[in-house]
Amino acid sequence: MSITDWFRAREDKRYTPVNGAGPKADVPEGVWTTCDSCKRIIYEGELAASMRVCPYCGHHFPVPAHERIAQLVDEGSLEEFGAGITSSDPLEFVAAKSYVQSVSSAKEKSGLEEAVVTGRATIGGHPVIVAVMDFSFVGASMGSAVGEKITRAFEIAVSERRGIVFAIASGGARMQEGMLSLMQMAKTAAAAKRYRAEGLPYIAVLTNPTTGGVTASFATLADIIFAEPGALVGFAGPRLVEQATRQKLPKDFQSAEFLLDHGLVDDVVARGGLRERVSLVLDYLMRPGGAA
Amino acid sequence: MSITDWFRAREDKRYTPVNGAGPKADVPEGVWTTCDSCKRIIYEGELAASMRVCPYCGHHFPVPAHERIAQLVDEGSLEEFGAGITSSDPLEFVAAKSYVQSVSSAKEKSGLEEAVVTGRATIGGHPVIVAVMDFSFVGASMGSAVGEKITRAFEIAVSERRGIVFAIASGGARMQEGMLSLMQMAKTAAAAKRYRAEGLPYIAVLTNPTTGGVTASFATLADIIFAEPGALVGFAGPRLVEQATRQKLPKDFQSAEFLLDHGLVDDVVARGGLRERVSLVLDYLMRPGGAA
Amino acid sequence: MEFERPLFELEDKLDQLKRMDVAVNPEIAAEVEDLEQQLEQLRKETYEQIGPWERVQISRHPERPKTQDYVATLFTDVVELHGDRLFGDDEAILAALATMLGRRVVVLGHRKGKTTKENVARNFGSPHPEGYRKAMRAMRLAERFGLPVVAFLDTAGAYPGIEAEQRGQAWAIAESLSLLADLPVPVVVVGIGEGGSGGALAIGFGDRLIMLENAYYSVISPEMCAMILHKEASRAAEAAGCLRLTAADLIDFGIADEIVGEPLEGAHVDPEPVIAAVGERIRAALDALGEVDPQTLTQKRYERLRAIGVFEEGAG
Amino acid sequence: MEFERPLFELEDKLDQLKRMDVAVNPEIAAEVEDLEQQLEQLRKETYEQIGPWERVQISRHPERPKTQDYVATLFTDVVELHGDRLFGDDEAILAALATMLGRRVVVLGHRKGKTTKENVARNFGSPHPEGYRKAMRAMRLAERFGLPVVAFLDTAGAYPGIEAEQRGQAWAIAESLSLLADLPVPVVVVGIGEGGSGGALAIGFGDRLIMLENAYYSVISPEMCAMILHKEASRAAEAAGCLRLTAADLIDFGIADEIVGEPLEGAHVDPEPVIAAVGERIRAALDALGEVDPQTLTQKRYERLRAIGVFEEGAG
Ligand SMILES: [Zn+2]
Ligand SMILES: [Zn+2]
Repeated sequence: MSITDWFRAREDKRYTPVNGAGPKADVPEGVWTTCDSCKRIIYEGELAASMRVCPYCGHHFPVPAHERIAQLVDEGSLEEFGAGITSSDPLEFVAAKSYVQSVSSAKEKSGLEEAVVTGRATIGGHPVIVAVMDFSFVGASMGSAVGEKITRAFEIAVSERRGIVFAIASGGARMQEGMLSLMQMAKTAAAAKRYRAEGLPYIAVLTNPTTGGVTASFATLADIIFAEPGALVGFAGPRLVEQATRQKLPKDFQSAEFLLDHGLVDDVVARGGLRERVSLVLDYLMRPGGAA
Repeated sequence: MSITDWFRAREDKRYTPVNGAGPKADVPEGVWTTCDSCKRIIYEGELAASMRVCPYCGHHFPVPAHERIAQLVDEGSLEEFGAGITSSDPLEFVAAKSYVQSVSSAKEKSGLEEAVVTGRATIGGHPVIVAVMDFSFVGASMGSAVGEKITRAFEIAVSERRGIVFAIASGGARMQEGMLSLMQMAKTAAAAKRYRAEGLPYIAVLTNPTTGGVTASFATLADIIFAEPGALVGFAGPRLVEQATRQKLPKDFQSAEFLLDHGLVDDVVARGGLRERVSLVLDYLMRPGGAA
Repeated sequence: MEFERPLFELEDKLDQLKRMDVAVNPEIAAEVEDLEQQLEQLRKETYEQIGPWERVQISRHPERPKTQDYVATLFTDVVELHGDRLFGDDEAILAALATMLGRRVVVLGHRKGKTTKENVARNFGSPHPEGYRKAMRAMRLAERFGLPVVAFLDTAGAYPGIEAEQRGQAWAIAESLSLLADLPVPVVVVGIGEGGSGGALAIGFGDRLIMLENAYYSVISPEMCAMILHKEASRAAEAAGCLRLTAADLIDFGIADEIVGEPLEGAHVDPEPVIAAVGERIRAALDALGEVDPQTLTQKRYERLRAIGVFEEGAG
Repeated sequence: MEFERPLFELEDKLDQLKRMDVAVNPEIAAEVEDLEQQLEQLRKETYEQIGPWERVQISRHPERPKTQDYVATLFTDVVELHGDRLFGDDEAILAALATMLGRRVVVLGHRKGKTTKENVARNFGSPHPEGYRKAMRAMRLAERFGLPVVAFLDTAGAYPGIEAEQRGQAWAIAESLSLLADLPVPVVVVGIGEGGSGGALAIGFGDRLIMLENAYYSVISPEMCAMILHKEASRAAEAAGCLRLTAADLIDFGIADEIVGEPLEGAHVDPEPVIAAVGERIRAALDALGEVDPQTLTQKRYERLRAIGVFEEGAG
């Protein structure tokens, strides 16, 4: 379960606003960001304008769900559904922090009810269902609520004959819901399979990071898989692989570019060209009247 | 085209009866055979009784087509078809030896009209179509006649709802019929595909050697693929690979056991157990009333 | 196993006493009797109160019956299928045609070894992508020829290796889930030991899930869960409790259908009746599912999966 | 190319003469005129009488238009698809969604490089199993979404490498043939250069086969055929003749449907009109095939293949 790595990674440095004691102590919190990759300092407004891609080195920062949707769908076309679906605590999972606490702080932090936002929209005029995952919400892990929203997305797409475009990020299955989480892999895969039988297209965009049970279920069952530059995508996360094998990992192991080399994704597409590329693919795969 | 290798290999030593000037000069020709593998001398009658498997080391010798059929099908069940189909010379192919000469000397040597014998039979009581290839006939290469016989085998099996059991050997496509031979790959693959859609089983037994265009068409489209021990199976033959890559070949490269390791065949089955294994598989895959 | 240590210590003591000469030390007889009573009591306490973590340990017992034991005992005419026809043959997963009291099926199963050599060849039962792809090939055969599928689960999980990642194990697992989801033949799954995450799930759901009493099925191993929660794998017992991974938990969640009981100490102390009972349950499941037409079967399988999950839904 | 050498020598001579000063050597003018006539005559003789072996050489000309030239010129909105989702991405085969004058199709093609670096990355256009498997993935997309397939052939053949064999190139080619055989969308194939054996055939048959005048399609390379026949690759010219591998031969055998003409010297001297003519033929073929319903299409494709072959049949 690669979720380990992501929990750890979150501790160190991902998308850290510059603050406190450092040499740039004067900069007000949240207004400036240091690039994880080139370490330069970027003004928040500039980052928002560049789709959260570092203007210096092209590093792709995480994108909050609604910002991602705005980047992807035709303006104003989103009609959200399932927004009231949120996690319960079926295992009464209590550890260092209770699951209930984790979820409620995620809600507060992200302004979302769950790790995925789903809705009807159009892209390049094509009617689609979109689902966008937000890593800031419990590592965009998949529990019952995420599984349900993804499943409904496929089901609604079938009944309304819409394409599917998912922007995926995830730390994996949501540990705190135990087997209920694991079974969401089978449930979403089953829904994807039913959707597939309808001859409608499914485009997945894998963003940084996509790991664990989400990679091993609906995320990789798409007709066309794109990945964002530098995105880490895999099943077991890199730290776990390193620990288990005691081998040095290959350069860029599990990066989008590595996956491309290994035949696992259709292409690596920079965020700036994503909407256009997705729209173009929909032109090919969504013909009036559906499947041949 | 691995046929190169086989033409060459035929020159040196495959299944050589001991004769002439050697130290065993007293042995009458054809009555004794030296094992290619362990080099021991085997009495012809003993070899026939052991299904042409060396009683000392288990080496599998080539088997003439009708002897193979007798080993494989229920006794007396063969009803041959397509026996009148034989090669023409559409390219008027003349080189060191003309194609017409090659075919006519093959006919004389083997007592066959073509490199494959096809017929209706039963195996373990199951109605099947069998095709058995004989390497002594122009290297069991596939020209128009072989392609036609194999295609008819699939077609008759469809119309009579029979299983398919092929014992395959081949040096590849038959060069002397040029593109007509190459197209037999597509033709037999198309026939195999139509057969497949009927929910009837196809079992292929790959014997020494199976290479080139036959391996890359109908031979490997079977539901279940068995290979005889030590059989060489591949697309490009080992000498060609060695020449092209200038690399040392891995141990047992392209042997049946190598293929098993590389996930390409279901099992390696010794000749003595072949009929039973094939019959057992037919028990599983041929249910009264056909496909579910 | 760790939790059995006090029991074993008492057994040792009793053994020593018994080896003494009663004629020389007549008071021993009484002491033996006393100890035997204590032992009986402790045995009861040990096994009757075993928790999730103890069950996980039992599920991993090296002598616990393995896929190959079930196959050898319950099935005849086994024809093993090898290879994915793409890259390799993964010995960590078994795929075979097999017959159970006249019922012809495709058998799948994770295959742990019993010896170190076997375990190395089989990667301790943790599949590579080739294993799932071999299983898929067998599933497609099952589909084409109308054979039910019986799958035995016993894996710590998918292998977190470089090559397994390079060759797309997530893709392979996802494809396998997708294939199983609407495979138009009965699929009976038996949790016989470990049910570790995606590596188990890839062949681990269907129309019926039978769990052995001490088999577990979990989204994550207790050790790794403990690492995440407490930064120490040693708190695995605690994590095992949190994860609700026992057969009984799975029944509660509507994921498993039935439990096959084991001897107090675990199936390894007396495997035959356990294996026989599993066979009986498989037979009954196949009989019941055999009556259902393929379309209803896959529809019900979908509904079954569709219903799994606990969440809240307010006004969106 | 070898057979053009006398021509090039004459051209050189003429060039030298022309560079001389006519005022100084007035007799040059007549000599130039004479040589020009000779050259014209030789050019005609050289190219009008070129045989199969010369065509093979033209088909291999490094500057001959390649798959990527056809795609870049004839198609817009190209979305390249990468990878087989199993093992790797083979650059020797292109797979893409592309649009040709409003017609949306899946394009496949062998991809030779123009530079050494490109050729190394693309293995000189000789695919590995991953290439065929990528092509199959694209074909399945074509099937699912009703897109016609256009395939450009230009390969010396499958790669005779250790890894290609290990990963089952014969299996991959066979599967690809099987998939193409009844793919329920129009399949238009264009032989633009080399058509080497199984590596070409894997994406090399369908409902229409258009051959460039100097493209070849053969069961075996002339060099290898010569090796087998005469133990010397140098007799390739002879073998090329025996093999009947030219576009015209393919028409005679009922394998190819039409030939697109080239400039005398080959398509490389003036690629644009050749590429445009190919585009025109593809367009016409797609228009005609687009009228046919999928079932009739695949039935006709089968009958087309079924009819290929010349043999005798006596009383069996
Ligand atoms: Zn940067
Ligand atoms: Zn021997």
